[in-house]
Amino acid sequence: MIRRPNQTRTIILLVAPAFVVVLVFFVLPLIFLLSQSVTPKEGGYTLTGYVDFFQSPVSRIVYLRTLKLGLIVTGICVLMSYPAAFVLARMPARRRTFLMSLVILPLMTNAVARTFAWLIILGRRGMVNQTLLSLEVVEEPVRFIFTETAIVLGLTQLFLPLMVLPLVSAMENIPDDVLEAARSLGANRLTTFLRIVVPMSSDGLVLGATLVFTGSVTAFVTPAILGGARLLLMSTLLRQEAVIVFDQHAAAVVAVVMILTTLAVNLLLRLLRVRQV
Amino acid sequence: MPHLEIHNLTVSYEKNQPTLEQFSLDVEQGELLSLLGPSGCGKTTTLRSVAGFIRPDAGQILINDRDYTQLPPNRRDIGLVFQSYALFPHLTVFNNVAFGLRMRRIPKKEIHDRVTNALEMVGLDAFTKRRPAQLSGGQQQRVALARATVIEPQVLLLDEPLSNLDAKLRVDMRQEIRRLQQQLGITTLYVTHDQVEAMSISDRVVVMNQGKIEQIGTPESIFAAPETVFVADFMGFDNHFNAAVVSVQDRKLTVDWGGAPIELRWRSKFGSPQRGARAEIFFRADNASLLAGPEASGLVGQVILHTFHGNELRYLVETEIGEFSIMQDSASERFEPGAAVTVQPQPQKWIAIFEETEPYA
Amino acid sequence: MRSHRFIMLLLAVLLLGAVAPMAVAQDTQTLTVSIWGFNLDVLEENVFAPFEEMHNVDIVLDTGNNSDRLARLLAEGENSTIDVVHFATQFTYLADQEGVLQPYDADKLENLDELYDWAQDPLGNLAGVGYTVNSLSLIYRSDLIEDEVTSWADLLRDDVAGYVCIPEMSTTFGPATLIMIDRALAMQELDEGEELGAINYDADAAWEALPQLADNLVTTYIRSSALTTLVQEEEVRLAPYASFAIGNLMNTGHDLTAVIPDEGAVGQTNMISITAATDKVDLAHAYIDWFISHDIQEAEALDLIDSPVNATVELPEDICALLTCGEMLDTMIVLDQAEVSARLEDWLERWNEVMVR
Amino acid sequence: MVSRWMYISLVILYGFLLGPFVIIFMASFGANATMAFPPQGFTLDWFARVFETSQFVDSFWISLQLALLSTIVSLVMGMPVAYALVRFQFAASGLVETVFSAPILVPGLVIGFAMLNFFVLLGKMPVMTGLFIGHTAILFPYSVRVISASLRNLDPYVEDAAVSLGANRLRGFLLVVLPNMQAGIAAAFVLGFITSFNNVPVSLFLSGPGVTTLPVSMLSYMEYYFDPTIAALSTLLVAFTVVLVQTAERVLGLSQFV
Repeated sequence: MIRRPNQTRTIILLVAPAFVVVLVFFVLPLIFLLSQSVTPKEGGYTLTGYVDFFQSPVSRIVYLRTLKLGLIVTGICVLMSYPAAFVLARMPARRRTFLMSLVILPLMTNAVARTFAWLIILGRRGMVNQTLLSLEVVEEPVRFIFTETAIVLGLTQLFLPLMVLPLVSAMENIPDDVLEAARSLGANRLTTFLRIVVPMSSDGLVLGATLVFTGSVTAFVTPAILGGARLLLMSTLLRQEAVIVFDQHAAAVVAVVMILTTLAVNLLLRLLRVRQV
Repeated sequence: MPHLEIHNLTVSYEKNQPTLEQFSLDVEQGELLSLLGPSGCGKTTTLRSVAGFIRPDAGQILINDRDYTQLPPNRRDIGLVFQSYALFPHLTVFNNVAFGLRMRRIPKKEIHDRVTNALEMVGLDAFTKRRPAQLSGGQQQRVALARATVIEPQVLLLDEPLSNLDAKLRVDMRQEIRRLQQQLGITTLYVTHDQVEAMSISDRVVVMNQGKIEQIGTPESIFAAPETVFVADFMGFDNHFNAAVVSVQDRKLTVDWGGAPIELRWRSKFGSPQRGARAEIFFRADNASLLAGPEASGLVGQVILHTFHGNELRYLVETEIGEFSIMQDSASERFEPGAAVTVQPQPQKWIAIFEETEPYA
Repeated sequence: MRSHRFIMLLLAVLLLGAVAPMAVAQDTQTLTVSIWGFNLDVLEENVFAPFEEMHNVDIVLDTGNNSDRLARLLAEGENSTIDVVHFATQFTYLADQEGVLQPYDADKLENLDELYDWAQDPLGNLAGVGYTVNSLSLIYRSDLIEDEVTSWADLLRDDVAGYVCIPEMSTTFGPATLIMIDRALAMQELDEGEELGAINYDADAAWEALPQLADNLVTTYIRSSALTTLVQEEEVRLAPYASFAIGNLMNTGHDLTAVIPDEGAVGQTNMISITAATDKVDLAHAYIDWFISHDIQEAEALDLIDSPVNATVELPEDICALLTCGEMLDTMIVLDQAEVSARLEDWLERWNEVMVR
Repeated sequence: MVSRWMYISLVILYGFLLGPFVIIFMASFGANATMAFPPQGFTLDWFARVFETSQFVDSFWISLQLALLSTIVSLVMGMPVAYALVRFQFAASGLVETVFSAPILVPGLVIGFAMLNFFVLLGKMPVMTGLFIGHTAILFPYSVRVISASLRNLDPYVEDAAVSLGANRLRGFLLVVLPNMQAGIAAAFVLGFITSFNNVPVSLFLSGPGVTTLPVSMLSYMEYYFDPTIAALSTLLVAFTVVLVQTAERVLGLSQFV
């Protein structure tokens, strides 16, 4: 960064155009959304929308279910990514580059296509059921679609890369020397992993967890396809309020709760990161 | 008439915290002048003000008697060499050097000749088609030099040009820079924090501290006779102690320091010191010798440790007025830790500095 | 380095290719039609293409289910670009209540007189013209369900648990399904020889049974197509279905039996209306008139898409059997939209409370 | 340090990440119209169906136009912002950074919903315009972040060098900074393009009569039909993405920017 006096005008010229666009077409709509959430059809300003949201069994169940599934997905992602990320981080650069590009691939493919695969895998005549039937584990095909299991699986596949990427880049920064030092001081592999690798990569873990959790609790396509009309999450509830029940006030409340949840999680985990440093 | 004049320059990045305050400096035609000081002393700010990247709050910059102060940097005709070299990564060596000439709309043929010539001067005529990333640090430095000088600027500015090179290359390069500068006869402002570099390359050196000039002079005068505590510190006077003035003669004074009284040169910004004043006394490690056992002629002390430096041994000696670092020829008598010794001064090379406002008791 | 330049060039070419078509201005008039995204290829051939040619107009489609499209229409209000809308009666009623429709002018519809009386103005306030009729009854996998399905109450049976799918409350047939289950439960309570009374729009008994029904469900469906898919994928074995989906359901190749339950089928008219926002009133009328003309009604019926409401259309027996026509038109139960709509908001909430668990 | 069971975890991870793609790939060649597993027979009919389905072809072009246009506009407008953030210290830089990263923090569905309501408030706006504005706004975080990263890798003094050699600020930027940001710009472009091209939640609300993006039309197609056409289309899109991402990764090192 070069320090230069008298730069205010230049900065304003550079930033203003895009800033105005974001302000008018992004920030303003959100402010309008916020105002919608406190102005019911009957008029006036009130927070009853929020009170209703947390009192109504429907939205409460949906909200808690969304958080629950978000936690489960995050947990599974952590468990699946941690050892694998370690292997990736210790690999020769060329092989790692190739494997990392495969991790990115799902991120770059549209969610509809990715979720569609789970319908084929989990259907009554899908891969899982065919396998279970032929192994005679079950007699009748099991229903997976429109269950929480299906949503969790779909979301996990969707967001796994967002856990792997930060973990790998955090672990890349752990020097081999440190691990060797731990081993030389008498730690076995597992201890080294748990007491050296995990704490040293906690930044990546926290970042990954933030991304996965917020992604999971706000994803739309997966719950829409794998949850169906009945097994609602926050996002599908928002859509339902907005276009099926056309209650814009209630939909705005759901939307604001979603924003606040995302922000809260971001802040919370950011604090966690700061404290560790 | 000086070639480059800086008058009362004041620059502040933040309000009421000037980095430079009322800074004035003259540089003669063809002179190489170094700005020497620790980081944050304002030397780079001075340089960037001359280059035009910083518009000063007050003051003037004149080159050849022409006022440059309000001129934008691209119209100043000044060659600038950066610490990072700042070569254009996407251009070949040739195109890097040709850049300034192209900006000046020089005919193609002439560009070719001048660039080739400039690259020959720095010994890179065989590398014209390479890109910066394919060159070594020293080679990049030469390209930066060629690029800054090929435009035949009024003034050449170099900002810590050697700090990214290893020690050996640094010595070679500073000779090269000096040779080129003298060959072209170009007025040059050279910024560095390395006193050895500044000493070896400059016609004159300006030691700066906190936006102000501490001392201006030839390398020899600054090396031998620092005028302020800061300069003495910065110029590598390893040892330092306080002593009371016993008597003051015309150019010398006598101090009481624990050994036999010694006669020293002195410097003061506040007129002649009086008897009884406290003097700050500085000397270099090689400006004293060690004698075995206590002797009345010097200061009695005890060896704490010694370290080997090839031709020399460096002793750390504890005395009643502090610890001193003393350099001895390694061929001379060796003292082990714990040995009692006498520090024998070479007072003609020591210096007493008076800086506090009331040293004249 | 060279490859970067190549990519830049490629991007530039792509950009030009993408932007160029946008610059081409469009001269022809457009008519924006809001309709279900179902059977669009057949509609294109039978209805849209000839109409576009006749009137030198481009038909732009806004597709989605009833509630999706209604929501958008309500949100956009006066700014809507939609000229005509196809809705089920219930949604025409809701749209009309919100004032986003304009009454049609009977004088501009030459073919109006050919329609059955009940189709000419189903809501009685010129909010729209009925252009097809359909009905809700039950369909089931006769190869996998042993006991015959004969009643709406069979949706509650234990042997179909985990294989039932019913329409969402927010859809046309959501309330109808519940009302019919209520009717079936009432019938079970009847003494020998007693007659079933008028429709109970409160459907208390059905509401009481809803948690039990919910346990039987795979899921609920919003679109008939979703039901077709679920039947095809063997997720569903028993479901109420809308008559217009029969072709697709039969195409799944499974052993399906359609039954009109003892309590009867529910009839429902789909309507075309003109939006309040449109300024193409004449073109909109022409579109409606075209849709209810003898030829279109017949073509649509023969393709098993829409059951005709034009009385001049005469269909062969086998076609008629697959559609809502002939005798069925006299026996089907038609619900009072005012009664249904009055309860809808409350019902949606109660429905969600049961279904969300 | 790396033990065998860790390799097993790698295999599981990749199985989970890529398995679904294999399934889609297989399904898209299966001869029967249902999605029963394993698929029987072999046919290319479903691929033909993709190109015959006008809803896909039309929405593909719309998605392509939309992605190109909004990516380019967000790049052109985001670049000065990134430049200001990287090259200058200023009091409001925190605020600017927050505002420009906000579209990533706010759930896409909420953005779409809020924009729809807001645009309706503004009056009659063509659907494409609404989509274009929405997509441009959500791409800003990517373009600002990636270009900032690439600017940070460039010695800030090269601009001063150009200026000291006689170029004015703008020329210095065009001749020296821009050429050295090619890789970053291209990476930002690819990332922005893919983000816009795949976006569902914002497009879902902002799509309108006759103007639907490809992912949204896939979603609505799935609500009406359930046949391998979607699998075939997905296979095509995955192939398209693989080519794009692998090229970008090889040439630009995309993963460092994600």
